[in-house]
Amino acid sequence: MILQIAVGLPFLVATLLAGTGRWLPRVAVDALATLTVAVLIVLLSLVLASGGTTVWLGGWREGVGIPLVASPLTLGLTLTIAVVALAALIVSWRYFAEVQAIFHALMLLFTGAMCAFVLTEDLFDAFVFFELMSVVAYALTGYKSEEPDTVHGALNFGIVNSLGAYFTLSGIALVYARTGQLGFAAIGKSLREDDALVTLAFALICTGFLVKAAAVPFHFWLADAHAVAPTPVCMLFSGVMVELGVFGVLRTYVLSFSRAIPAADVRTALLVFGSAAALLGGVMCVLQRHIKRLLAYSTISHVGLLLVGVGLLDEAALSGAATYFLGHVGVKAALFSGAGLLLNRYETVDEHDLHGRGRSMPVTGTIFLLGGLGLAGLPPYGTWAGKAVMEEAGGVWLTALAVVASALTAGAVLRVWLRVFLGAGPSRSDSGDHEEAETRFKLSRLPWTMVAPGVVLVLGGLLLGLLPGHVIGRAVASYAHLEGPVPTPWTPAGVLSGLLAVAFAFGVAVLGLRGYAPRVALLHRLHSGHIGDYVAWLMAGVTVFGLLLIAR
Amino acid sequence: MSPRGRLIVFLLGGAGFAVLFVLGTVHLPDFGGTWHPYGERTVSNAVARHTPNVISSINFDQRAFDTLGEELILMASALAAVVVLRGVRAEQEETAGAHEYGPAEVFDALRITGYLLLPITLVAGVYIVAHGSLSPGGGFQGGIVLGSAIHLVYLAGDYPALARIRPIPVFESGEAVAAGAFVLLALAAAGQVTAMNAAVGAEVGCAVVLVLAKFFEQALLVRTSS
Amino acid sequence: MSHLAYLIPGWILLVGVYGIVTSRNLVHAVVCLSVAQSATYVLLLVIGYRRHATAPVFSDIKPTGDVVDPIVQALTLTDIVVGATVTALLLALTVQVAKRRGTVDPDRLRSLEP
Amino acid sequence: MADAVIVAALLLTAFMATAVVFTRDPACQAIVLSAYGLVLGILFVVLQAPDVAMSQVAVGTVVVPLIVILAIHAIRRHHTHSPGDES
Repeated sequence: MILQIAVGLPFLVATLLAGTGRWLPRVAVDALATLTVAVLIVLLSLVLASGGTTVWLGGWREGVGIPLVASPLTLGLTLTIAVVALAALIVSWRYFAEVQAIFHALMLLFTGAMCAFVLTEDLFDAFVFFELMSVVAYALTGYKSEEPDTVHGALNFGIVNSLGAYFTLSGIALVYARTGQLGFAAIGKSLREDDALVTLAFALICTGFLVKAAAVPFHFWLADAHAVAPTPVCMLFSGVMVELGVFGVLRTYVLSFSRAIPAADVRTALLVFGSAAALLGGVMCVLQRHIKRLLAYSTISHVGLLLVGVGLLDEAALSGAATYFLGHVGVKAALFSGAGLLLNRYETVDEHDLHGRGRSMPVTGTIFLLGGLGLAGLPPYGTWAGKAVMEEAGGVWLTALAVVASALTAGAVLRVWLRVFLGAGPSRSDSGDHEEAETRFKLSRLPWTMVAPGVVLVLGGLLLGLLPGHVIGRAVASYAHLEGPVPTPWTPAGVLSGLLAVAFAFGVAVLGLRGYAPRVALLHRLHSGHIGDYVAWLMAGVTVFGLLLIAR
Repeated sequence: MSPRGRLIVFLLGGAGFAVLFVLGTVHLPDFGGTWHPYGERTVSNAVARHTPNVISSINFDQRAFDTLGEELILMASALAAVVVLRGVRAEQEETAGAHEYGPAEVFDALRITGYLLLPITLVAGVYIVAHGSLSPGGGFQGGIVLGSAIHLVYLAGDYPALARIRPIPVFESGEAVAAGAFVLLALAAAGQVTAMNAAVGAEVGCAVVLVLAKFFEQALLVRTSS
Repeated sequence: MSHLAYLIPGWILLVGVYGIVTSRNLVHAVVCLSVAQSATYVLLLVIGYRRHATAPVFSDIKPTGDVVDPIVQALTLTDIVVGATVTALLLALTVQVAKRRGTVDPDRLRSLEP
Repeated sequence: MADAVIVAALLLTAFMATAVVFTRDPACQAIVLSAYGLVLGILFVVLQAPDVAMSQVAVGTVVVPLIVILAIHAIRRHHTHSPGDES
């Protein structure tokens, strides 16, 4: 029963806030929303402490009803979601000067939808909550609808992601036609042989998830949406929503298709799409000067790496990927909160406009420094621990890929830190393109509620690598039914590659300060903001993914 | 990209997709076949629970959690439309007084038709909601009829009257309350098909009114000022 | 005949996507997206069809004869709601794009990449 | 016999979907979309899905086309470019 209450609570309070919010004082709305997420965390922890459970909703048994499965892995994911949501809600207490209760209702719906998507073990039900999550995300992105870029970004986000979801639904229909089942496990039991239909269905189902995970070439929407969404919302987008796409792929394969499609085929396809995202995201990240956009591209790169780790389909790599995910959540959410502090103070997040102006903000500067080092993967960050384990499982090429991707993205963030908070490099402020601050009035001092969540999150990401890896490893193993010893990141090779990435990252940062930038006008032109381009690439991506699955 | 480049990328992708789709669907079971195991189980469950409309039994009982998500999507979209289109208030005040809403001159026949159709449509909507567990139809279909019916008043040329009978805060709250009731029913007492039909009917009706109201506001404001 | 039924939804999906790719107006693009979605309705219902069977509603027939698959119909109902609400939300965003940018032609919209 | 009706309905649906996409003027497109919604409703009746057909007709022929028309009206005023854009 606790599990049902946990799933229903955010939805129920969201409807309450939507219904009565306009008559409640702002303090009550904030308190109610924050309290709800705190209670959610407690409830989920209670379920975790009791060892997990499976609930058949409405009392309908296997083959008819919808199960909610609370395993250590799904509970860990939902707890992460709830913690980031809590941080985002605390940041928004003082962040928005004027915000309606609808914002809080949408945030709770978003949190609840993500949790329900993770917990449900029915394919169509997962699609419904995936759609709920997407619809709320479009609304949150377009929340400041008076800004031209905002509505444009939200529209691109909406069209591309909806189309991806329709591909997923077509795939679900095909699976249903073949197996007559909708439960993940039930499908897994009856899907045993590999033919063109199974491959097509798998490719279609994965499309929606890969669009959400921003694998290349489905990634175009992400930067458009992140650059314009309110910063507390970005914390949730980059921290957990995008990663749920990767989880969707993993779950679909492991629970439903692993007996039909050989792992080798799926591995090739996921590695190609993930590596492309890791590299392209890294290069685009270095090219940016709009800090939120820069962080958005770093998310594309890191989630690409996560997809590679998951795509190896090997237990060691999977537990590494889970650690990497947790480390990335802390670091990236903290960095976005830091960007929000800059936007609040100076009404811009343009790196050149902010040159040297961050000297008076030591805490924010620390968040950027610690965040940059976290993206690079300095021991003992969670990002480092996860990456080291994935590298050991993947071999030399993965080590090279991971070092390059982390050095590029971390280099860009460290460059921002050097330029904004230390005043390094020449000053060339020329854009004059001011954004409207998301906070209506400038606060004379930054309130602790806006600073503390970022600090706590980045420290959490930092200390994660010290946690014994077998906790996460066991959770993953029990989910994916994989066997094998749980590896440790503390190997000479792992520490060395972490330090190497940090060194390269500083190199990239210094080169960036001196004005070196890769000459890639073509890449700029590809990221055109034109919805036709995005959709054409999506279509091509579906085909390439399908062909990679067939190619032996 | 140039339109040409875009088209080439799409055509390559689309051609590949078409090939994959044809190759895949060849392996589907024959069209119109008799093998529908899940469907047959739900039919016998519905009969056992005395819900003659099997679809209602699935939507409100056996797979009620799907419908919960669906109702929340509906609520989220209606809220989102209110948020995204909210800018109009300030603009409206700037130029207040200059506007006259709605078609000023309407034929009497049309006006009478609008007023006559309204009660009939409302009754039909309620009927469709109430009989959702017995015959085709239900909360969703009836809710749309109810929500659209109110706009027949506009057909009668009476926009001020329309604006009066749909105060937005009331419908916003009504929609949220109905959605909340549905969440409670779905998680605590799935199978109350009639009650759930009513909740869905109320929510869908309110959501349709809200969304249409927002779009009407945008469109009519514009028409009279240009 | 048998497999023609399955090819129709594939065609509808492709045509819808083609419409978005070549669209010169965002309203047109959103409508094409809803066409692409309608492919999923058709696909689901075609999959659930059963020859010589009636609708899964027993108000005036005895619950003995064959009926078509009710599951896909329930899924399609959910799908229709999702589609309509997404279309409404995207159109609301399009109206705002027109307001803030003065155009709904994707070719004339400024790139978001600075 | 039933099969022939279904084939005809399916082909008509495919044709109407194509027509909606190739109607480039949004105002005309809303009308064609409404007709497409009706055709889908007929197809669903033929496929023995009366519940779905009712929803489709209510949503696809009335509500969505109405919203499209209202959106077009709202957009017209903000068109700063020549009206020939839409073709």
